[in-house]
Amino acid sequence: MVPVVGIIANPVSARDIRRVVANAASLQITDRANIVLRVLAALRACGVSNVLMMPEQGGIRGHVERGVARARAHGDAPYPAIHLVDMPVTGTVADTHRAAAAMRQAGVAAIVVLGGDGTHRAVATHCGDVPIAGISTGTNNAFPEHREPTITGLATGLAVTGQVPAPIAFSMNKRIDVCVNGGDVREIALVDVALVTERYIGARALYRTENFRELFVTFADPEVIGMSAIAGLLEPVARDESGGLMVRLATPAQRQAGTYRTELRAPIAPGMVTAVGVTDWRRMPAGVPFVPEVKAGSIALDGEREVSFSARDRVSLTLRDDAFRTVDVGGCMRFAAQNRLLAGVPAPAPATLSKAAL
Amino acid sequence: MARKISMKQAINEALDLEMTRDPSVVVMGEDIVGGTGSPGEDDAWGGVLGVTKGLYAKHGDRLMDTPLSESAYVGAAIGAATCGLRPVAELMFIDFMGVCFDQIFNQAAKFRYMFGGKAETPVVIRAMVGAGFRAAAQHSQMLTPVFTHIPGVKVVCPSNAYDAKGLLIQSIRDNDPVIFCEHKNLYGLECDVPAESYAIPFGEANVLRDGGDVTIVSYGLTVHRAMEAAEALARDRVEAEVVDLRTLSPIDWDTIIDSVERTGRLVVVDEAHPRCSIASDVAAFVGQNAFGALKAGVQMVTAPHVPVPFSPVLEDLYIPNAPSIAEAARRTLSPTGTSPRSIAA
Amino acid sequence: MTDDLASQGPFPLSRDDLLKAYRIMRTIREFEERLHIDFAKGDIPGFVHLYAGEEASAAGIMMHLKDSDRIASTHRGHGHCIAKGVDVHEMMAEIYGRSTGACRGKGGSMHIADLSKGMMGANGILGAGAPLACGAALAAKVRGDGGVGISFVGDGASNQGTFLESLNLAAVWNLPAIFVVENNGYAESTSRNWAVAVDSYIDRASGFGLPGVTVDGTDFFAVYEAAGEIIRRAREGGGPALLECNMVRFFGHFEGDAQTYRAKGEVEAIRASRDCIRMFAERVIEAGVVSRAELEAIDKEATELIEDAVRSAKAAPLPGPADLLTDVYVSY
Amino acid sequence: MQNERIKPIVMPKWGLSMSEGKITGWLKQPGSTIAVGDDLLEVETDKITNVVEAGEAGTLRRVLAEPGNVYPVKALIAVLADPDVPETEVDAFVAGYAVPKGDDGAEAEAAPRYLFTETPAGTLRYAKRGDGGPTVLLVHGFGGDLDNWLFTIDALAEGATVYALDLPGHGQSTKAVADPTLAGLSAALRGFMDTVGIGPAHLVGHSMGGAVSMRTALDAPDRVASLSLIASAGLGPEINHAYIQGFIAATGRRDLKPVLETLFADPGLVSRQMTEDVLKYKRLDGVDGALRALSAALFDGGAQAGVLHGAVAAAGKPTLVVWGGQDRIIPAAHATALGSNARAEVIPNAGHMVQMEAAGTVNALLKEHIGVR
Repeated sequence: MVPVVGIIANPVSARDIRRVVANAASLQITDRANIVLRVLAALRACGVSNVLMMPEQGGIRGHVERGVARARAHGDAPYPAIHLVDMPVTGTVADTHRAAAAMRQAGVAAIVVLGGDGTHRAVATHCGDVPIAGISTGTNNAFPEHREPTITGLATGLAVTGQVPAPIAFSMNKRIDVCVNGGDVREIALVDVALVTERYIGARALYRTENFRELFVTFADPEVIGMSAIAGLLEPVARDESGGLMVRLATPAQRQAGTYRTELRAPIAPGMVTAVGVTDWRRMPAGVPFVPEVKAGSIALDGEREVSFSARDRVSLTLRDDAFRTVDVGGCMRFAAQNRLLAGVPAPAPATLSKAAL
Repeated sequence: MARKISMKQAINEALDLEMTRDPSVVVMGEDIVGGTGSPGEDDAWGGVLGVTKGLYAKHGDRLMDTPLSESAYVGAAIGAATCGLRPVAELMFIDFMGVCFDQIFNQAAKFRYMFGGKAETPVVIRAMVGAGFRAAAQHSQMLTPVFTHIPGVKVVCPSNAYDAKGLLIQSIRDNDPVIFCEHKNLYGLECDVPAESYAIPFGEANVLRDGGDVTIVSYGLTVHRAMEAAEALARDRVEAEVVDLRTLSPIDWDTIIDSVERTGRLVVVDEAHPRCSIASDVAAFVGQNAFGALKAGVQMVTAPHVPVPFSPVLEDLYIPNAPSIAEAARRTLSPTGTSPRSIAA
Repeated sequence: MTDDLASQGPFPLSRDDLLKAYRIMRTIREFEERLHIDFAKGDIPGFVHLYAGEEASAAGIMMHLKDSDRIASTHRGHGHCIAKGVDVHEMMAEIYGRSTGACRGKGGSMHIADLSKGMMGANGILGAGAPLACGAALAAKVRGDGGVGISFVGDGASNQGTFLESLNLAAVWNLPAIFVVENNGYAESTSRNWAVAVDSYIDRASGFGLPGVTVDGTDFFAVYEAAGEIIRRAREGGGPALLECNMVRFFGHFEGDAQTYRAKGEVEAIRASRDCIRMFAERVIEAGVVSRAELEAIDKEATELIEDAVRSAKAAPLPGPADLLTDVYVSY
Repeated sequence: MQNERIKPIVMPKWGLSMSEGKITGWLKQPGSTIAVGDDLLEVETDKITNVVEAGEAGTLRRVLAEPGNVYPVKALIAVLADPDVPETEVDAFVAGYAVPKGDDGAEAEAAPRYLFTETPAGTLRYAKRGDGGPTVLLVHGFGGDLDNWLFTIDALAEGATVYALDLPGHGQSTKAVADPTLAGLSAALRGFMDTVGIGPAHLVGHSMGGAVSMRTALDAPDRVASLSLIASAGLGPEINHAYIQGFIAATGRRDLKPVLETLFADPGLVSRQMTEDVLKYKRLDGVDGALRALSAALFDGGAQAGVLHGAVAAAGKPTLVVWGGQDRIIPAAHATALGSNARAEVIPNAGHMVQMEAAGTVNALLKEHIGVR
């Protein structure tokens, strides 16, 4: 089987209000395109000859195509052939959903994702058991690890070509399913679910804590940024252990009255270390539905307000272990080193796929 | 108290006095402070020719260096003018109007009319004009006619330090946009200038010399050439009346017509190119309104219809000079009062 | 108006302000829909460029502003005017070229201004408002009055040198200037996807050292919240910023535009799925803060207001010959 | 000059800034017999055109300066001599004539033309000429300045210590007029006398300056040795209100020149430069306000507010009144307001600026009245 790697690069991540309120980073389109080129070079070095990319109109594709054409003009062929998912472009997150589903259907061996937690969440919603190789280009990125994309590309290439055995190459991840009024899962979160009392989505990014009441996290890492940092600073929970943590935050009245358990200064957004009052926290076991105490408000998933609900709505949250796969970049590269996978001449390139074959 | 100062000093003094009088006056332009953000001294230049030197020390942040970005800062000056400031923006060389002209002629000039009289734009745009600096085609033009064509802007071009001070003060106090043209070859010229503030009203030409035989109308540097020509003519018993227009929009038609009605002869001297110039404008106006008084064809002495050349030899030929003005005046006194066609069509 | 984004209610605005915002948006919509009809009848001279579909941007931003804050608008300026408080009767009379118009019939649709309301003018020159807004911001900064200057540009005008130079000047001078890119996807008929080389206004802002934020310009609350933070930052001396509102244009570039460059069904689709006023209404009703009846009453009042504005504009006197020559220079 | 029977006529120096003059025309032909006070010729300076009167008698033997030409001050322009002086001697005189220089030039260099002093009424500009003899203080009128005494100051300085000042709001003095009444101006005048150290003085006032002088004589009689009132205000209610209003309102040359022409019997005396100088003054910040304040305080409604002749007549100061018979600002009929308490002289062919238009006559009257020898 000829492995094809999917690439979803979101041009609109890292554009939210946190650039104004918190001096968050803004990764430019050309930088994103250069990341794609670096990933492509790494994939090709590992023997991947075809990639399937999400089309977009944010400018990434044009830069990538110019980079490929320039290399070809030099007589080099350091990049795999690029194919585009045949789909309309809306310029919204719907594109990511559609592309992830299409890639899964096309049978890609892995999906390299450039974006923040939100983009990864969108891909994870649809990727099924296709592993994700995450590259952080967002703002509040708790989920994708910060790493030079070339390494992520190498690890992905080695994994999808079978040079690293799957049990070593891939790892399992948790998620929280959000259900409203029973029925199917409405939304998922990869890192955290925050319940706030305001009833509007607004500028989406969550950066104020006055209306923030409850927090549910899949993992609690004191080294990451965002709302999950509150949990991480209370009681760390690893990515690879079962279950997560739930935290209840003090209302302004409780804070004024002093009736809360502890106060934390947490890095809730880049550059924002904010004091929050915590009334209590406890472990959130996998598979057990939790009903939040907030009766009407909005749900922020991985730091972005997505769903508004009223007192008539019944919201439940359930943490799932082993929910989706990611490329274990560290594991792959350690295996590659131990087994000299990158020694000698590169592996011959398998035949190029035509678009029709996809 | 009057004392002799140069036109450059007079302009500096006008800015200083008005900034002192009125806190809404701000001054901006490229290098008008000089050295902002650079490692050397503050107020390093005070303008590319030092016209604003020393003002930063007195008025601080109300003098603003700008990026080399005329559209943005000229536009900002215009916008600020509609919001209650009285900005003076220095365009350095008037030749640079090309990169910010929209802000001048489509914005500043139009606001009052386009908004039904409800907007005021008290902005002054100072710019050096004129040839003789060996600065070639893009730093030497006399583009006054381009601005006089535009209703809504006022155009000023002083010929001496006294006028420069009084006209600049009037420009700053005026509630319309003013293009204030400073001939760079007049910067060093001194005359008696009162130390106090004074404003010279717009639309009031200055008669520098009385004479009954021929009227010579000019503005800016060529006023001095016209005076030289008048002295030469006087040696031949020809008395020329020399009119310095001082402001080109508004223009003092009455003084021109009064004079021509007495002399019957007119020479218009303009450092701009001949076509659609101040010279042709004055000639046409007199032709339409004082034809009966004319005893000879109106003579125009202008720069030729070519870009300003670089080589000093050529540039000296380019600028209207006293002999050619005197010659033009003599042509009006010749029996036919005509001359060979001197303008390339 | 409220700057208190931290209020603990279900919305960052009071009930009254929600109704006010709705009234602004509804008035703009009625104004534009009516012009669309009357222009087709031949009642209106010249060009008109309609703002329908984009109301959430004007309302979401202007709800944060005082009369002393200045905005420099675009050729598509009716919505900005109404949201900034310009009298609707004067606007309509101006569009009809009457002497009672906001500009006494000398400006027309593309030049409506009311400096007393902080409206520095719609502008027929694309990108020209950006330096002017810098000037307004400079005036506020010199006076130290906490005011802001806001420049609206479309996605097309964001390619103008004036706009890019203004970003730089605002950053260099640290002006309380805000640049709002109203990205409706079309520069006249040309797609922004083709015409804008770096396909992100945020990247352009970053290139000049300004923070930029992209919001869904059809979501009033998204615009309101982001604009609130940006304006507060500017008022506090935090300097300029850029706000990109991604939005939709219900009508053509100008009236009479057959819009053959748009996809089939595109307008119907966005009217069905991205109508900012309907989305606003649904959200506030669903939250139980205001009732549908209250909003319907506002709808009715807006319709009546525009009807009255049209009626009085048509009845208003035309300018006289003497008006041709006035208002060129200040009279002494 | 060794030959006392040959008398040079030279280009006069009128005022402090004159360095040359242009001959506009001779009024006497060569060979004419000339008496003292005869009009000889007209000279135009950049300030004014005026007639040169004969200071000595004789026959006009040579006319050396041509009309239309410009000559420096003190240049020989004509020669008077008795009829019996031989032609050769006259020729020799002309050939040997050297323009005197040195002392006068050096004096001009050493003494500044104008001085400034800080007084309670602000900074005032003044000039001082001459030394010894009686002390004379020249006070100009509304809108005027010390250069109104162009033809007076040097003539009097030949035998007196002469001061001329710019009143507050005028010339190059402070433009703010704290108290625009006659009493206020008089106080400013006395403040000036105090600061500069001027004891009792012969006050010579023109127009409004005459009224200020009268007010001073009433308020501080010990500071005033005598009064010389030239076309003076304060001697009756009438005044040409149109002139006052026109002077205030004029902003340009074309408005102002006709207004200034009403000051003279001969309107041709108002030169381009005189008009320009007044305009330069009027453009200064504060002048308009000062003139309006003075006009409101002194000439409101077109009538003089301060009519002082009764009090002045009673005060008994030696007083000279001089008027131009063609004064169009204040009627010459006011000349006799003081009756027998003053000597009144009306000079027929002169206007309001009589001290300029008939300088020789007025200077002679002043010298006689003050006692300048």
